[in-house]
Amino acid sequence: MSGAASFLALAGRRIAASLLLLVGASFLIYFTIRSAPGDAVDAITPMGTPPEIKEKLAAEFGLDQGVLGGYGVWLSRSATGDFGESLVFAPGQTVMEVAAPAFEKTLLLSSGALFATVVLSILLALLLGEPSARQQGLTGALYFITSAPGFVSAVVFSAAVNAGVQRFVEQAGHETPPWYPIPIYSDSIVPYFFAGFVLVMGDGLLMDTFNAVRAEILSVRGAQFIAAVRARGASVTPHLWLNLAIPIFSAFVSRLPVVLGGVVIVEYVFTLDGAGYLLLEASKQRDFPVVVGLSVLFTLAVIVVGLLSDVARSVIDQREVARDG
Amino acid sequence: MSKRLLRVLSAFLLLTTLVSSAAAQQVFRYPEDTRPSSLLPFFAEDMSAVRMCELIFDSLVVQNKRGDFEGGLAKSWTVDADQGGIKFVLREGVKWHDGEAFTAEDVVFTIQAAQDPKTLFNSKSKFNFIREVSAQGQYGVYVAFDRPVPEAEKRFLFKILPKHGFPDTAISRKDKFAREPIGTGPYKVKKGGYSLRSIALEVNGDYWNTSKVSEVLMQHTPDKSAQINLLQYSGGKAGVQAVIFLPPKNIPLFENSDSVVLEPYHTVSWWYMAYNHENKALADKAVRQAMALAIDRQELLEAHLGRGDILSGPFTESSPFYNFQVEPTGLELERANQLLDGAGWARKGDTRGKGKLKLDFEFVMDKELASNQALFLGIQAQLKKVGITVRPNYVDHAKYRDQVFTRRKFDLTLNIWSFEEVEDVYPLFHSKGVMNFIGYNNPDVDTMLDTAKATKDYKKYKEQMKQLHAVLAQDLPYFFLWSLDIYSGISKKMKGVYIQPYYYFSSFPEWELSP
Amino acid sequence: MTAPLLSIEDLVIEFDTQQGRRRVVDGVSFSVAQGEVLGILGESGSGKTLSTLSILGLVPGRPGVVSGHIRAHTDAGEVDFLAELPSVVSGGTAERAYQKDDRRWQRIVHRTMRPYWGQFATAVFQNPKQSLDPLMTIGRQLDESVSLADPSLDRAAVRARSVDWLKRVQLYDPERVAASYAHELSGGMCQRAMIAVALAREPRLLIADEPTTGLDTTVRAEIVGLFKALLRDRRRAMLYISHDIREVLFLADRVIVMRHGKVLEETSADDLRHGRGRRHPYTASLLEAADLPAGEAA
Amino acid sequence: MTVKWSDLGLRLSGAVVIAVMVVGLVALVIPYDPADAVSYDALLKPPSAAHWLGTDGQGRDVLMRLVKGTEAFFLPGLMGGLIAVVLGGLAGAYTGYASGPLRSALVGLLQLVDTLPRLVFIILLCTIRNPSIPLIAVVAGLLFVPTVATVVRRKVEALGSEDYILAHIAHGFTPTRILLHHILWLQCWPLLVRQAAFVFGYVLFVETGLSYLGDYGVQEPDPSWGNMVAQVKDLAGAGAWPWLAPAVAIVVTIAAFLAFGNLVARKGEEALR
Repeated sequence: MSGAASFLALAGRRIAASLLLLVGASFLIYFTIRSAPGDAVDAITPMGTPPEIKEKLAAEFGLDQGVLGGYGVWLSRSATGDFGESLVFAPGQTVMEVAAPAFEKTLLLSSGALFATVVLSILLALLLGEPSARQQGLTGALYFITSAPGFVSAVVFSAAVNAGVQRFVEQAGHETPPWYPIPIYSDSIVPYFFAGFVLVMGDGLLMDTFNAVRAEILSVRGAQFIAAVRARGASVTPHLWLNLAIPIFSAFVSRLPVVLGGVVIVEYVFTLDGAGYLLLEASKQRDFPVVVGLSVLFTLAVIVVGLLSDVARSVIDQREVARDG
Repeated sequence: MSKRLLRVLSAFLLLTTLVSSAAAQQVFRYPEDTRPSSLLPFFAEDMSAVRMCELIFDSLVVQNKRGDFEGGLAKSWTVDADQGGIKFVLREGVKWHDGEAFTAEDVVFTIQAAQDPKTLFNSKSKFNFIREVSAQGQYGVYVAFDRPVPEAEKRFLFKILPKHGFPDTAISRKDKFAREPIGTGPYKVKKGGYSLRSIALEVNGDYWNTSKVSEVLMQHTPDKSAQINLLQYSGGKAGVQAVIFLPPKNIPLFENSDSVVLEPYHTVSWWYMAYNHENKALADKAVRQAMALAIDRQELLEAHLGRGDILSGPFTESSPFYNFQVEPTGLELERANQLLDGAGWARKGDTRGKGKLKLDFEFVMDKELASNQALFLGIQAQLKKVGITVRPNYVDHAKYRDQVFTRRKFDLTLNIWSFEEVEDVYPLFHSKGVMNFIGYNNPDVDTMLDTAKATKDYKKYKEQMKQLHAVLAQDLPYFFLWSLDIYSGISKKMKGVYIQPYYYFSSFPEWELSP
Repeated sequence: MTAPLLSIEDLVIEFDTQQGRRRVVDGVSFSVAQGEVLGILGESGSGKTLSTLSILGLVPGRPGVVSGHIRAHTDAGEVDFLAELPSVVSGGTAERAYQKDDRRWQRIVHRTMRPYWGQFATAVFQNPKQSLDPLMTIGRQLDESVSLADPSLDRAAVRARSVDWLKRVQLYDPERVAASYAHELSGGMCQRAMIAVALAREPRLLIADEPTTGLDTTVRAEIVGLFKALLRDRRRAMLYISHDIREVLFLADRVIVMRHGKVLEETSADDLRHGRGRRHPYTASLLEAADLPAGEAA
Repeated sequence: MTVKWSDLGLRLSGAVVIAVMVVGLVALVIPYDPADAVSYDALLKPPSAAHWLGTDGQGRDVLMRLVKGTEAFFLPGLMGGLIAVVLGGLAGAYTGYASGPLRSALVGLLQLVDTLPRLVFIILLCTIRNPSIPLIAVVAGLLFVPTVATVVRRKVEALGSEDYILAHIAHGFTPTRILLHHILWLQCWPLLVRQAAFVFGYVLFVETGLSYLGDYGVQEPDPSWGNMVAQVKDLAGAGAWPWLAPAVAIVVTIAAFLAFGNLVARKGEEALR
């Protein structure tokens, strides 16, 4: 069958599936948070609030309908692009007003960090190819550095940086930088760099990615056609990267959800005002419109990246189209 | 540090200094554990919001450092002879942040809005005593009560809202005023200063009183260790000048610091361990007393909360109602055991029991109360010694309120009552009290509370409260724990610091930030 | 008879395995003249593939010891590939062999070999599908070889020559083939394409390592025929490695028979065909298996 | 005869893995009542002969809690790994081999799970049901099913066309047998091992992370490495040993497990090549 047609069909199917996916994910999250004991009203009304006030508030928050009914309403509304208003976290602001900017930051942070991780992994994989005294040593060290839980490395890291800067400022008489001391949220981009650094180093992400990338590189290097390319004196590089592009990209894609999860902790420690922070706070306060809205954004991001990888794959590798079509 | 490292670091520093916008001078930064839910005073449910509103809004009456009440927006006031009403004379020439003039209309509006049934907020009941409010000319307000009210001025600490800020008296918590408040206070929200986790205020140029610090920046920083970090290096541009509450464990860090002072302040709030009286075993007074005797409050206090006063009743020692005749009980394990044996609670293995009942309780805790866990662990260990088992159930804030306050699914819980000024314990212990979540029902206490409520003479009222104190200390609806000396960590750059125990920032205008 | 294009002198290759050191090529010597076709006959594991691949330095894994000489007459005059490999590679002791890391050895080999790859010698392997880059059209891979062989050409000319090559390996509708990927072609077609890619590089020596294995009989015949046709002009020499004596006899001028890493005998193809001269019993058995005249046994 | 370096790494990590297992098993039989361990006479004592790793904010012996803490995670961790690998392997094999609506449905389901913001989802679950490490382990395991499934699927798809698989089909093996035995078991085990090790580590990460974010992890007084490390929050300036020891333990354990899983897997892959 012709590549273009089948590719279009593929894309069509994928997009249809993605919509289903969104509905499914949003329902799952909606259901979970609505079935959590305690609701937005509890979150804001202290002891002794007269019950009638609580009831009126519940009605105002749309907590009076059941879970299914509530979801129905939510779905029909959000189909028109209206994801409702925040109840507790930022009363009166629409969910997207609050969520979109935060999510943008988080997406940049996590994809940036992940990208860095992948690049780093490639470099390391090229550097630490085969067993040898020195390289085994390095690999071992890497295992230890990257096996620290995210927040531990974050806490240790910030303590170290602060102490370091202080000492340095005393020694060199340099004026203190605007981002010091960390952790503090400031409009400066620097905290995001630190957060990114910790994301890359913490929670074994780097090691995991490194191993995956390394395995891919080795398998392609070992392939017969590479030997053939060598034998005819052509340069191996283009063939190598052409064949590595897809596996590496999918290594990126498959890890995005993990990183988007880990970002919650990092944002908490570095007090960044990203989606992770928002999600955590909002779910504590049972601000379900915000939580569900954000989750939709998360899902969307993962889906879109997934789509991209599929497109890339079917463009680069004709066999895929043949298989899926 | 090696030379090379130094060079690299300096390069990095220079770079980042260029990258990021230079921080403004004269900014007072402080971190908050929780994010202000709303800057609309009615809906300022959490303390972080209360503190913010204190900087943005004014009230008719304010409490000064010495604790007596003086004029805020009200220049003076006169209470009717029969204590049935009060007349305020307002300060003239006061301007709202948007330039409009402040008049009596605003005061009237505020009270009417608070009483509007469509305005839903928690402390609505605070306005119940007002029968009618009317403006008398531009700068006069008369407030009529539904019954005689002693020391009425004390009830006018609520913040005044601008009439022109709202379409009508029905105010919704979704009103954008909650993000773009208009007050008469010393500080106003900076342009674009309101963001997800930080709120920037700038000094209000035409404030009727002077205020020295030019900018205030609130930063939501849930991680205590981060707050400590920021105070430790408060020299840095991003450092903070104050941490509202320093956990005792971190205090040693600053005890002889050359950059930070420890500012103690005494809140009108006390800690308690609540018994659920609907639980058959806990309904037995002997059990409650035994527990009280088995728990070493002093030890817990010192280990986890630093300094404070051990209490014997539902008042702080600074309160006029505290009865010093009643001595707090100490640790008496034998007597505890005797009491339990006497009441027929026999040891079966680790846990005492009688018939089907066992002294095995669910201890529900609110995660938002940080020291909860540590305290529980101590209590659990101590109660085990007298054969009482307690199981932890550690839930987040929303779940806690639902489970404990609404559904009352708990045996024991640990919490704090905070009061703006003097304690009013009626709702806590009266069988019909709105805050009586422990199902406490004692006819004698009920009658005492009712009579006290009826008394007009403040002296008598005081006496009745003292008696109540004695009774409750015996009957133990709660196990009354302590009131704390709380410490703030304040940068030594701050001068003229005085902390108001409840509103915290009441005297902030006098604070000074030396460069 | 000019000096041989390539002469191998007592080549020894040993591998370090868990069981210790295995000698897989044991003092092999042979040579190939310009334009000559040398058939290397032997069952799998006889070391024939290794000894020839080592010519290209494409030996997989990491050998413990490589020693001997691989002399090549290149444009640059006579070179000994192994002489250029440092001592770590040839004749290291067991311990040193273990410490030696593969990447470094690979790098060294590649550095020494790169100038000779393609333009001196190149190879065609078995199972052709895997010899072609799955993500590149046949055309582009062919273009690579062509433009390497003659850098002066511009894109159009290159493509023209590529298509021409596809014609020469008797592929019908060469344009379509050029535009298609390996997975879209049959095994036979792939091998033809592969041969085109190899020859387009204009090497002086072509090493065909069991190029027909895994193809069905009719296709094998076609491929072998194709080789014959392509080499008729005698412009390049070929090492034809196979376990199929018929193929070898059909193509080769001279034949060497290998077993257990040793050369059993070396003889002219004609003698074998006509059963002239004395035969090593193993060779004889091979001939009988293919019911060809075995000649008198030694 | 010198030792291969990869073997050395394998032995070291293997030793740690075994050590953790042993400690975990020993912990099961050590009697420990957290309530008895509390002692207000020994708050935050630095390491000494009596308390090798010092005591924490409750005067409890850190070493003891470290040991008992092992019990808290290592079985659940393995369980999580197992769940991810078994379900993931089966799902991957099925989606890689089969076709039709059921496959598409399964793929959809996997994607659905994959798109959830993991940590937050776990947190929400932990507010509904009281957090316990088995819960966390199971959820973490389930959340990793898609990851494993995709890897396996690719492998299956790649192998599907290989001659010897075709040969097996020709030999009349049932597809199920070929999938489960020849492909999953014989071909995928290295990557399954690698994934299992990673998930095991992830469970530990999640538990520590949750404990830090506000005690969504194992609940005091029960010891877990997570809630021990989480003490870093309120111990600024009060001494590091109560959280440093478990932090180091976590790092070493996870490093060892990742390394072990990975080296074993690599050996397997070399064998397969």
